[in-house]
Amino acid sequence: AETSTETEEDTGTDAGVEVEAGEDVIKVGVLHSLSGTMAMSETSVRDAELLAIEEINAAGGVLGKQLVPVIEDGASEPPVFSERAAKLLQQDEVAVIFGGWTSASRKAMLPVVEQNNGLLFYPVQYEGMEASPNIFYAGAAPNQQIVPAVDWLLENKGTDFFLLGSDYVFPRLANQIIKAQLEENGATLVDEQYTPLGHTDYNTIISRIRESKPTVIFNTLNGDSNVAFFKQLADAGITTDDLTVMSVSVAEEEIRGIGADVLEGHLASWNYYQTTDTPANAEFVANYKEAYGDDRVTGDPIEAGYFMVHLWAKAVEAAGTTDVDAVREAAVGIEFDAPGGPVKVDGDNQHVYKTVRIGEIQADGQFNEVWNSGEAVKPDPYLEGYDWASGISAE
Amino acid sequence: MQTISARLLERKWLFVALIIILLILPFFISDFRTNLLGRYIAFAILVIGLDLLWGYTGVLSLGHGIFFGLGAYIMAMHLSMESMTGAVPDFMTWNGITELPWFWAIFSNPISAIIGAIMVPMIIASILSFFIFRNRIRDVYFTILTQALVLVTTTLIVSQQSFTGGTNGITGFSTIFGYSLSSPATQKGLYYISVGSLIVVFLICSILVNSRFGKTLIAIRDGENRLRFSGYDTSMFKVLIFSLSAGIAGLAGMLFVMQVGIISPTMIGIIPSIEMILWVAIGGRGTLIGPVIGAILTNSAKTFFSESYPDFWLYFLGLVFVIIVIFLPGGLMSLVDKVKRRGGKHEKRKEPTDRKETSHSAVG
Amino acid sequence: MKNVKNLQIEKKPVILQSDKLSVRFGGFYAIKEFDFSIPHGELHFLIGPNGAGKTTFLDAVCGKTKYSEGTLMFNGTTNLAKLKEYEIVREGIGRKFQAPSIFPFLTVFDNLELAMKQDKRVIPVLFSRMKASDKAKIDEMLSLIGLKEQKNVVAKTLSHGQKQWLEIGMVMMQEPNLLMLDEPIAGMTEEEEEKTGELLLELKKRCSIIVVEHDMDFVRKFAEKVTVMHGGQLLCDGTMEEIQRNERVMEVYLGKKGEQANAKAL
Amino acid sequence: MLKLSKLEVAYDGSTVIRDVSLTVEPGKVVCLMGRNGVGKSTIMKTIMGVLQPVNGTVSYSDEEVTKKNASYRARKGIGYVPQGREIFPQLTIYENLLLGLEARSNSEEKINEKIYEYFPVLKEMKDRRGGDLSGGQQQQLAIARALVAEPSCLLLDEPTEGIQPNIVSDIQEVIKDIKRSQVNTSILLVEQSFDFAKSVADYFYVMDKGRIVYEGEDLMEEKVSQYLSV
Amino acid sequence: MDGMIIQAFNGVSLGSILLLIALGLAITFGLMKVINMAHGELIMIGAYTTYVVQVIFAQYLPATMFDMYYFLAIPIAFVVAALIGMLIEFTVIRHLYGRPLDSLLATFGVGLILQQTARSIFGAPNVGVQSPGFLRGGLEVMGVTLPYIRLFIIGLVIVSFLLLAWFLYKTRNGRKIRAVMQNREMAQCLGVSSRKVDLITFAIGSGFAGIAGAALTLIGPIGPTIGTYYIVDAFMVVVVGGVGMLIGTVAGALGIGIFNTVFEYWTNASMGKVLVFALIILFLQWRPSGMFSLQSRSLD
Ligand SMILES: Nc1ncnc2c1ncn2[C@@H]1O[C@H](COP(=O)(O)OP(=O)(O)OP(=O)(O)O)[C@@H](O)[C@H]1O
Ligand SMILES: Nc1ncnc2c1ncn2[C@@H]1O[C@H](COP(=O)(O)OP(=O)(O)OP(=O)(O)O)[C@@H](O)[C@H]1O
Ligand SMILES: NC(N)=O
Ligand SMILES: [Mg+2]
Ligand SMILES: [Mg+2]
Repeated sequence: AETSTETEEDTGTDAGVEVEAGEDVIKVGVLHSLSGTMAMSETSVRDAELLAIEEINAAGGVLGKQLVPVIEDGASEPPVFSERAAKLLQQDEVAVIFGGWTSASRKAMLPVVEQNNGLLFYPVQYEGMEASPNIFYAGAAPNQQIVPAVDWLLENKGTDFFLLGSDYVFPRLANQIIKAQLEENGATLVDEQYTPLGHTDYNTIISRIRESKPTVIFNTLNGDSNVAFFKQLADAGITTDDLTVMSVSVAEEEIRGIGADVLEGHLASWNYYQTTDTPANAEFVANYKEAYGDDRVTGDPIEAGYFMVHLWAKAVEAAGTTDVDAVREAAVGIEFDAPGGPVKVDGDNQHVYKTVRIGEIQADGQFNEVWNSGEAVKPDPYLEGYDWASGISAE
Repeated sequence: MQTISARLLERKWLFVALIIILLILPFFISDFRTNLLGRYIAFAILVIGLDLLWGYTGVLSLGHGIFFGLGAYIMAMHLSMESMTGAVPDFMTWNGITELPWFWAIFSNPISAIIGAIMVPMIIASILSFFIFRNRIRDVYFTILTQALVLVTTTLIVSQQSFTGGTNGITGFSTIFGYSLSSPATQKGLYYISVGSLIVVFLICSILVNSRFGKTLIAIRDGENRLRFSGYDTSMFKVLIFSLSAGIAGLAGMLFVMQVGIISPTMIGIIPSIEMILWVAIGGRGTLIGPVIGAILTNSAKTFFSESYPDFWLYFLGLVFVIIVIFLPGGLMSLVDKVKRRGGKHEKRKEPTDRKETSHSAVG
Repeated sequence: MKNVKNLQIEKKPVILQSDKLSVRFGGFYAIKEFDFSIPHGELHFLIGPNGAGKTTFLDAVCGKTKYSEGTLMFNGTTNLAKLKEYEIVREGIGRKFQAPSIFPFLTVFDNLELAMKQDKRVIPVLFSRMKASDKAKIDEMLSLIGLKEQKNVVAKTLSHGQKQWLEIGMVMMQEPNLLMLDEPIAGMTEEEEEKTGELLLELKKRCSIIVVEHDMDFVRKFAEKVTVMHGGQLLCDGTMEEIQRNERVMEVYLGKKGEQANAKAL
Repeated sequence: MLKLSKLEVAYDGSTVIRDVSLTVEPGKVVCLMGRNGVGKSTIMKTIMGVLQPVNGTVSYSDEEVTKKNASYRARKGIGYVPQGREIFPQLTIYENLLLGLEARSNSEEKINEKIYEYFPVLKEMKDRRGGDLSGGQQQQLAIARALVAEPSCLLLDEPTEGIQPNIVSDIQEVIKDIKRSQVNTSILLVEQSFDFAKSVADYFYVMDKGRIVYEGEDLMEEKVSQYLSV
Repeated sequence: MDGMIIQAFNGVSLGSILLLIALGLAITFGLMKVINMAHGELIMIGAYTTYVVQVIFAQYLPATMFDMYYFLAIPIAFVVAALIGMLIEFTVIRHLYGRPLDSLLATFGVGLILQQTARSIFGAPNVGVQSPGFLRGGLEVMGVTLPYIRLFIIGLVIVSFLLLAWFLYKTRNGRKIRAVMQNREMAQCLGVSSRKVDLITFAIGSGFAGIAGAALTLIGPIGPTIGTYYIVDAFMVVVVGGVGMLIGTVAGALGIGIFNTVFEYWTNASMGKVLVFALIILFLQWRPSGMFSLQSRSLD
């Protein structure tokens, strides 16, 4: 027996959107960590998703209906993500969930969306090795971020790699890929180090860096540790003259928390930067700043959060219904002119074609793009297109 | 003269009332809510053990997340073996492990998983606590140490991800002992199993605390050294009660994972471990029933606030903790006692919570 | 038999024997080469100035303080150095502390129940039940220590003196062979002292007793044998009459009370 | 000097002191006697301000202090030697004594030599921590700590408990000495020893079950046996 | 040889940071017996204060003066954290003296509130603080570079420690503080206003947390949850050193810092942490109440 009052309460208080009960709205779930350690990254993504929802509503909604976001807090805890996903699907009966950041949160939601035949759009680059029929992956697969970055580094920066990551799934798996790739290319792995999540003392790591003298550090540290690492690296007097750090989890938002002064000259690999020069982006950045303040910055996961809402909306329009199976089918091949360049949903694995971009950090905290893939790269979460990776994806 | 309402506030009647409510509630709320309630019941089981340890024996553990986690992980390992398609779970494949490690294999049998989920925490707790208590590490030293233990354990779990699933935890189960996890009937069944476990654990612990053994626990809390000079080897009592509470935590973890479908390190870390203690405090330590109510109410409130006010719920939660601890040191149960006293019964009762927790007892 | 200097040995076997016992805190010797022995069934008073080491000696016997040198033998054969506190209690040594120490949140009855002689290992306690004979024993003790009315009162609400009584009761419930009381009558009225003294004489039939006390009237009245400690060492021992005549004892401990009183009376 | 009127004190709702009125005249030594648990210490604590009475008033040098806290009363000149000593265990003897000076208005940190004359052991062990002292040494320290502030009213709760006989007589001397040399200092003494009480006190109160049952300048044997026997 | 110097320096450097984060706790927890779970959030307050001071300098003062912000930030961080500490004492802690474990729970709640407040004011993402220019670079000693920032923190912690030790053990107010913490009631009976002393003591402890926060901006992240990174370490330092002993806190911090560095170097960061904790447990087996134990014979 469903209690209707409860449902109304849930939606009514969320995000300040007044709901007129009835058939002419579509409820969508927005599930990110608003508290706990992941809040610092995820709140901005939520903001971008809400922005997209507003835009769609302003343009007349989806199928003529307004979208009503139901916002939930995943509290940086995977079981909470799983609980709230179940709540959104069972209780609020949302048409789709936009949410998650860490792989742990995605893995927690995965069985829930599968069992309830729901839809999840996930906005963050991740380690691959997954393709659930109920999830659309708007972030980069490894071949859209890591692999091209390593190729570029080998060509431009040197062959002595130091792999540094936080001790969890994404860095471990990313580094396996990198190691295979290095071996394939005859490059050298000088050291591989992991630090616990939230680690803040990098003295010892820096000593190791000094000893092993890499030309490249491939950095898969998680948010907060990046701050400590880069500050301490700079204090130790190690500059871009000595080596280059390539990061895959440092975007504009993180740069502000680290301080551009210590990052200048280091690199990152993403599919989007605030400085990416497309007409869609100029508008997106302007709208985002207008909505949330001039001092805010955009970044890759923010952009992914933004465009994936639009992708879903287009898929619903194409399907003519919010029914999950119909939307899933209709989504294949859907394209959208995202701020980071055109994106397209892949039919094989429900990931997204994206342009790969390598950027150098500037003194103002923005990126200067030094390379891009030209066209959108096909996602390959299992790295099936790379022989050298066969040992990793082997079942 | 004792009025009916006063009688209802007796602890045992309170418990009976609670159980009746828990038994019939699923007929009135959605499956989703029932499932949530089932999780809270798992927590309620856990806090009974914590209350034995803290409320009665005065040993504050901020490390029960570990034992909860052990039970949960063992059951999760079993469920994930039940559901896996290949020879090993996915995450092992990525880490280049092709054969099930022995400590996984032994839990592939459901019976051994259930026994393991309870016994492994007990055994580990008894070994650990034997060394800690034997050397008279106590009070805040013990408490801080347990907190550090949590940190180490989660760090270990995360860093040994090829065996443990790392930060992702273990998830993705489809069946449980052959029943489909997504079926509402299975979920209801698990709910009632949880209620049943709550009853059994509660009764056993009630009998325990009302026996001479229970008095010994209180004596340890209030004057451990004095008790030693009365001929008791208090450290062994503490080892026993610590292990028992760890076993209960393991059981709770097992029930939790069956209903939630995931266990990951964040669930057993420092903050969840502290929250468990808060449930005890909010309900009223040293009363058994209080913590049970505290766990269910606090978690319901937490869910309610965080669903309704995702941006503000931490303020609520923080304030509730502060206010309860300051103004209601005996927890919700002291409120019940107050009402009861007004209800006509002027019995003088002990309130263990207003005692001063001086670190030096008279003979220390 | 052991080669012991003590003369009492001829009459009764020794229950506690200390041999060149020393207890040290840092560089400070609270007890230094202290020889002491007490035979079965004796009521023995241990006196001496504040800081002489009396409490420390009791601490050493009951295992609270580790001693650095010397030996402590119980019943002639048991070396107390090797035992933990609770094992020492199980051997039959009971101790009342100088400041009353009881379980404040248990009732008076429960306090006595826990102290009662019984199997105190974990598992037996887990399955033990209250027997009618236990109850009777506790009730008897309650009337003996005058706390019958407070039977179900939480112990922390007792007054200082009542706590003292309760603790004496608790130690007696252990049915020890050697009872050690540290200033048992402190804070008691004279009548109460009297009663305590009679209690001691009664208990003496069951066990040996060491009493530390500063109240000389009390000592005079009840002591069989008195040992005087000073600076952690044995000053002298003997009957109260002998002690009272000892110059050193008068100087460091008793004071020249009589003369002073006379002087002031002028 | 000190005046209690119609005092009623309770612990957690259970009354232990009922309708107690008591006066201590300046320069007098007043002795409060009674069996264990009749409420002597409770009265002392209420005078000091550690406990708040339910009813009644406490006045001190013509000022009503019922609502004032303990530190106010201490600074007004009430000194307190509690039963159970209450030494600061981690502070040295010397520091314990210096703390006694806090109640005084002038901030000079100097211990009157006389204190050391009364209790020589405190000088010997000046730097030992209070908690390491023997019971009797602590009791001496507690008395000394109260004396250093030169209080005008001294509350002594069983000051001789646990003290060796010759020092007991010294304390007796100290009290007499105070009576002689500080004629305005009054003392309220709780004491079990009949002889001791008789030798120093000018006035007696005897309590039973939370009430004053006898008062007078002399303590008659029959009264004693009536109220003080078990 | 170089390796040795670097290792030793890294150990001392980590130890100095641990000491800095634990110094305030040595007061609020060590002396006052308040298990202050909001200590990490007080550190956070110090860090955000530094950030605000920096922003103000950047906006309103000429660029040449920018580097001076840091000198002002440290005392301001102390004062702001101390004031908030006072507020916490006044509203929460004062109800909880003598109930250490309750204080743990209540301050945990306070921590949540402070975290959420910071999130509301400064946003969830980290904010950046630029280290002052004169702390850039390092000192060359025998072929190794010792970063000025690390040297500065070591200096800061030495000064903080000496000030605190002098205040607590050599001044009259320090004596009052210690007396009140040991026996509140009796101190009051001697004319010490324990309310005032409690308030001030907690404020001082909080203020030192603020200083730690200011220092941490030089080397770590500044966000609403940074307190959680440091809180367990801070408690471990105090406990290993011995609760209530300031000197113990120093020993605990250096010990943990050095062993952590060595173990991390031998193995890796995760295992290093595990090994340090294993060592701590072993150590407490041997000394159950820390390196410098306060355990005196209790009153009997
Ligand atoms: N832990 C300790 N550290 C330093 N000195 C100590 C310690 N324990 C006891 N002492 C010292 O040892 C001496 C003996 O103390 P003890 O308590 O045995 O005396 P006592 O004979 O019981 O005195 P009293 O009659 O006053 O109770 C005292 O001088 C005391 O200060
Ligand atoms: N903290 C407390 N809580 C409740 N009741 C108490 C408390 N302290 C004392 N009482 C009760 O108050 C009564 C008076 O106690 P008080 O300590 O004043 O007695 P007393 O006359 O000083 O006795 P004694 O000679 O033994 O020291 C006692 O009956 C005791 O049970
Ligand atoms: N998916 C990530 N970056 O954890
Ligand atoms: Mg003694
Ligand atoms: Mg008294």
